Amino acid sequence: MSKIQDTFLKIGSIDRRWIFLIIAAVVIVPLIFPVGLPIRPTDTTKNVYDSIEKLPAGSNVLLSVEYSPSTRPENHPMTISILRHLFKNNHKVFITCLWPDGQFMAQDAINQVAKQEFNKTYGVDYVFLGFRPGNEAVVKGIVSNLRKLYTVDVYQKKIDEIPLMNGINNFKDFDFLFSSSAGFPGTIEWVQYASDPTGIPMASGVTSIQVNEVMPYVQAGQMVGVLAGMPGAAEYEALIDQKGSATSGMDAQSVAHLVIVLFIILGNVSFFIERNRSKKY
Amino acid sequence: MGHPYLYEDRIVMLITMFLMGSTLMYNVRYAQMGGEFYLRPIPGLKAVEEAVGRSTEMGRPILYVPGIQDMDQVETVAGVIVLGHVAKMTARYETSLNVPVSRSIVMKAAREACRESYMIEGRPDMFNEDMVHYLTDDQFAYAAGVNGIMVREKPAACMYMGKFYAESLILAETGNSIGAIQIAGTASQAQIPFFVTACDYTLIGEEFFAASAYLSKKPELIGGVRGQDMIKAAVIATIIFSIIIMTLYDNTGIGFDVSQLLTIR
Amino acid sequence: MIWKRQIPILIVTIVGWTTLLGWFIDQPDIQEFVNDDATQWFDILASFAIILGALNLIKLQVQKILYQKPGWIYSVVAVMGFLFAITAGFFVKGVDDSVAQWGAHVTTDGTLFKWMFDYMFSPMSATMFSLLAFFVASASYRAFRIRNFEATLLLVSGIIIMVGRVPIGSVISSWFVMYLIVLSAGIYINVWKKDMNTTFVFVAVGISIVTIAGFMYGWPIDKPGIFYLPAIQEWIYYYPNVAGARSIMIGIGLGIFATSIRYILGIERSYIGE
Amino acid sequence: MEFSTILGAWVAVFLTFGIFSYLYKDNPFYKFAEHLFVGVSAGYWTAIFFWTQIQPNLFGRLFPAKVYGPDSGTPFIYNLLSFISNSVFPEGGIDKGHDQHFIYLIPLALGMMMLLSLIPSINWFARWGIAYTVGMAAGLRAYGYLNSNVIGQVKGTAVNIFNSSLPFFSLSEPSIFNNMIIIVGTICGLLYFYFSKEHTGILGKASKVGIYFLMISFGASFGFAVMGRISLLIGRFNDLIKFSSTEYHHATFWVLTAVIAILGYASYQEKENKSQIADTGQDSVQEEE
Repeated sequence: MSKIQDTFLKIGSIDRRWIFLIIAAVVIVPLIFPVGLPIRPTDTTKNVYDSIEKLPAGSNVLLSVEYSPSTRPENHPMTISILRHLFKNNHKVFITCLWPDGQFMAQDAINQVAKQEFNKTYGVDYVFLGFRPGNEAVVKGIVSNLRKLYTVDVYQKKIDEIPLMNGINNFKDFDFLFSSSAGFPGTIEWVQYASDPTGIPMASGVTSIQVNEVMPYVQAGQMVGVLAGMPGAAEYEALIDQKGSATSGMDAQSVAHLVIVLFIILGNVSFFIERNRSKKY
Repeated sequence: MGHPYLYEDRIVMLITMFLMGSTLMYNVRYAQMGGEFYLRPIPGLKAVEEAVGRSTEMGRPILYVPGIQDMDQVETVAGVIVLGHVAKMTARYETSLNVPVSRSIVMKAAREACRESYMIEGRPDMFNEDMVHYLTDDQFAYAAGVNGIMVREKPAACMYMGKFYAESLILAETGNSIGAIQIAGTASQAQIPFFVTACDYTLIGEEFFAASAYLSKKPELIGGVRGQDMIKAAVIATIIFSIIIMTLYDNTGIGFDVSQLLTIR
Repeated sequence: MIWKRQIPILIVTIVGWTTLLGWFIDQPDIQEFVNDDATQWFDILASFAIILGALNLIKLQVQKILYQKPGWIYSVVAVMGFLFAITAGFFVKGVDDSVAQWGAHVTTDGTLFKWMFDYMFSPMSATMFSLLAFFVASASYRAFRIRNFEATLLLVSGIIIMVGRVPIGSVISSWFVMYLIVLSAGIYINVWKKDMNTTFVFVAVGISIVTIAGFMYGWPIDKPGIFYLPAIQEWIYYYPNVAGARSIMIGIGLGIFATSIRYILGIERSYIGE
Repeated sequence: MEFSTILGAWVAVFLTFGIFSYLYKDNPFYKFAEHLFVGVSAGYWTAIFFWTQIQPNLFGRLFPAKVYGPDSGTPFIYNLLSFISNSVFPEGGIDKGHDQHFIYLIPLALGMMMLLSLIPSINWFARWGIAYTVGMAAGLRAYGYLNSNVIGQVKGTAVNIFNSSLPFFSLSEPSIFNNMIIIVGTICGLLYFYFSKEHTGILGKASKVGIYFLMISFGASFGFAVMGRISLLIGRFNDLIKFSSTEYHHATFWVLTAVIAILGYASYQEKENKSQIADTGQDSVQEEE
């Protein structure tokens, strides 16, 4: 018995570098040899899907891209899936960025979805307004007067010459807002300064870490729903029935979580043995 | 209508603000005139002085991180204020203080705060501008830099007070691996759990804003905390009251929808 | 003295009152200042200030090099990196004016600045960020110990979210969870009563009840819902979690409000050294 | 594939492993990457701030192209600036779609004061800028947070608890039980933050319940954090897998081998040295408690 206990104690005081190595291994192996676990959408994800599905065709949807390459694995699949869904239902998409690097991310998504997959026409089906500095001031600017903030689009084309921008003057001219966000400025600023004051419905795709922060807003009905991290993105991919990078990461994600839980259990076992022994002596 | 310069739909908010503001002011005045209040102890704040003492014994520096955001965040300002108090202690105990910052305006403000503290404690000779130094504006480059400082200088105590994002865990885990006493204070909701698990003491949300009152012991600040508590009681009362009204409104149909009142555009 | 103390306090008061009351005043000039100019001014100010910061960084690194302090060779790397970024930012664009004007070069493909962003800046950011995956594992390994009731709550809700959120959670049957609960309750009873017999009887009865119920209902994977991980995790993060998060939020909201009012009214002045 | 892309991939892979090597211990690769990162990012943000703020939003408002048409010409001061730096001040004014706003001389002045505060005798110049920042932050945040964090949340909590259309208990759907959980949790959580009264008696019990809710919330946050961080690691490994392909001349494979070989050799050497000289006890720092 005490031999087994000693082994557990040894595991309990293991050098953390071994943990690092095991984590690296369990993430990389399923990436190379995927299993394909089934994906079951949660309610918060379904709510986002349903509210976009409910929009009448040709609605004006504002898509705000506010993440950088560092959280691309989580946010980018959401942006792609949402764009696919919007274009499939023939909505008009307006894209803005609150983060400077968001512009690169949005450009990537547009190239992939709007240009290659759906062959949409720029200026008729979608507009890329781009980044403006000023954090929450940009949100407020869009709410009060979009045309003052954006005189030209990303490609330096005059807004007045873009047919889709006809009749779009401020935030109230949109029917829906989706913010793909990784922090400040992002979802919370959109809730505080845009959606709350105007009552335009919004949903958001956030990194896992932000879920807890935005959940009270969802619960209070200030947002219709939220896509939570990479699993949220995978669920959305399942809902629109187009698999992407989030789905392929889910195996690695599942295994890694299980391994961490295993670590926690082992840690607790050795903790108990230690505590019992110190009580005895 | 009659008030061309006023947003009428925000009038509820204006009244709320006025009421809350006057509650605060009332308590501040009351405290200034000598009224005494009880403040429950916050272990994390007691630990600040212990940590400074321990650093002195070990002859190692103290690392203070005032968050990674600029002075336009209230948390950062609060962090700089707490830094002022910590600097007073380091001046008293003659411990060296290291404050890497990630925003230049914060650098300026933190220097002013430290300089003043060292002056007040009568140790301007110990103050050195470069104890507050800039690394970079970038979140992760800053984290990498602070990491480097931690592993190489091995501070005896690390304090993180301000607005934090993902780098919080990098800092706290590295601090843990070098065996430093760690005290954190933040209102960044997503980061509180990491600080709670990896640091010795954590000031959670509102506790962090009350820190400067606790540390300075100035009556007007303590009065402010007391005022905040009164507002909190009012908030709880409002919650309960609105629940009762809502329940009556829905079930018996009395004609008053409180959720309308609480909706501010 | 007046320039150093009174004027700054006056600035805080005036700007603070304007931005605060600006929310209520329906006047175009004030609205424009509050909605747009106020933060723009700060951004411009911060942009000037960053030059100060950069100078401070370079000064300290150059001092290290000049006095050949330990690790000075790495300071050379830092200075070189800074100079490289400045060169790419202000002096060498790498493309013609027809591709990108100065100013647009920071976001245009093919410029030296964008190359630096793609292959130096963003991989390093992303890697620093992904270091967190390792740290979060070692932190949870060490921190999630069942020390007391609070720590147990932390651990249980953490594990349920971790497992229930990902696809593997939805293939774990609720019956498996029930067996697990019976077993852990058994461990608890053993610790509490210190009597093998009681524990054995409890576990045996528990397992038989679960098994009989399972046969009666035909082992559906997601029923009863209160033992199905995806359902429990959703409940946790929709209800108890929101309650906890909301109380912190309200606290933070009050804290920030009260602190801001203290600054505006000049009760707290130590941020400029008082 | 272009040479610059392949070179970029190699640089990226090298720096990635440089930072990953920190997980083993503080070592020259990490020190190199860390210092390079700090230096490059300081320069990067200086350039970004200049080209996205100072040039378009400040200079663009002081010297907008809208005002200086081809016939009216630009003022002397602009011509002088343009002579100094044609890239910042192009001919014919700065075209960023702004009107002329001379009020932006104020932030210019505050910014210049910030820079001048480098001179020790007038280092208090910075205080004005700091004061502006704090004042602005206080005014804007006080309203925003009060509205969304306090009033919005109070509104979210204020529901009809005895709603006859709701079931008493349901796990994931709204139910009376779930409403009660939120109300009790929120109120008890708030009481935990009550400072000016001793936490004994009913207040003590309520604040204890409040802590339980906070802990559940922290646990959930932690669970989500694990999820997010692992996702990012997956993304990073996906990139490394991409760079290990033939197109990039197997950059990942070679760099990884080289880093491991060098670090392994170094640690072998260190062990040799240690067995000869007495252990200084310097290395125990990385260990867990």
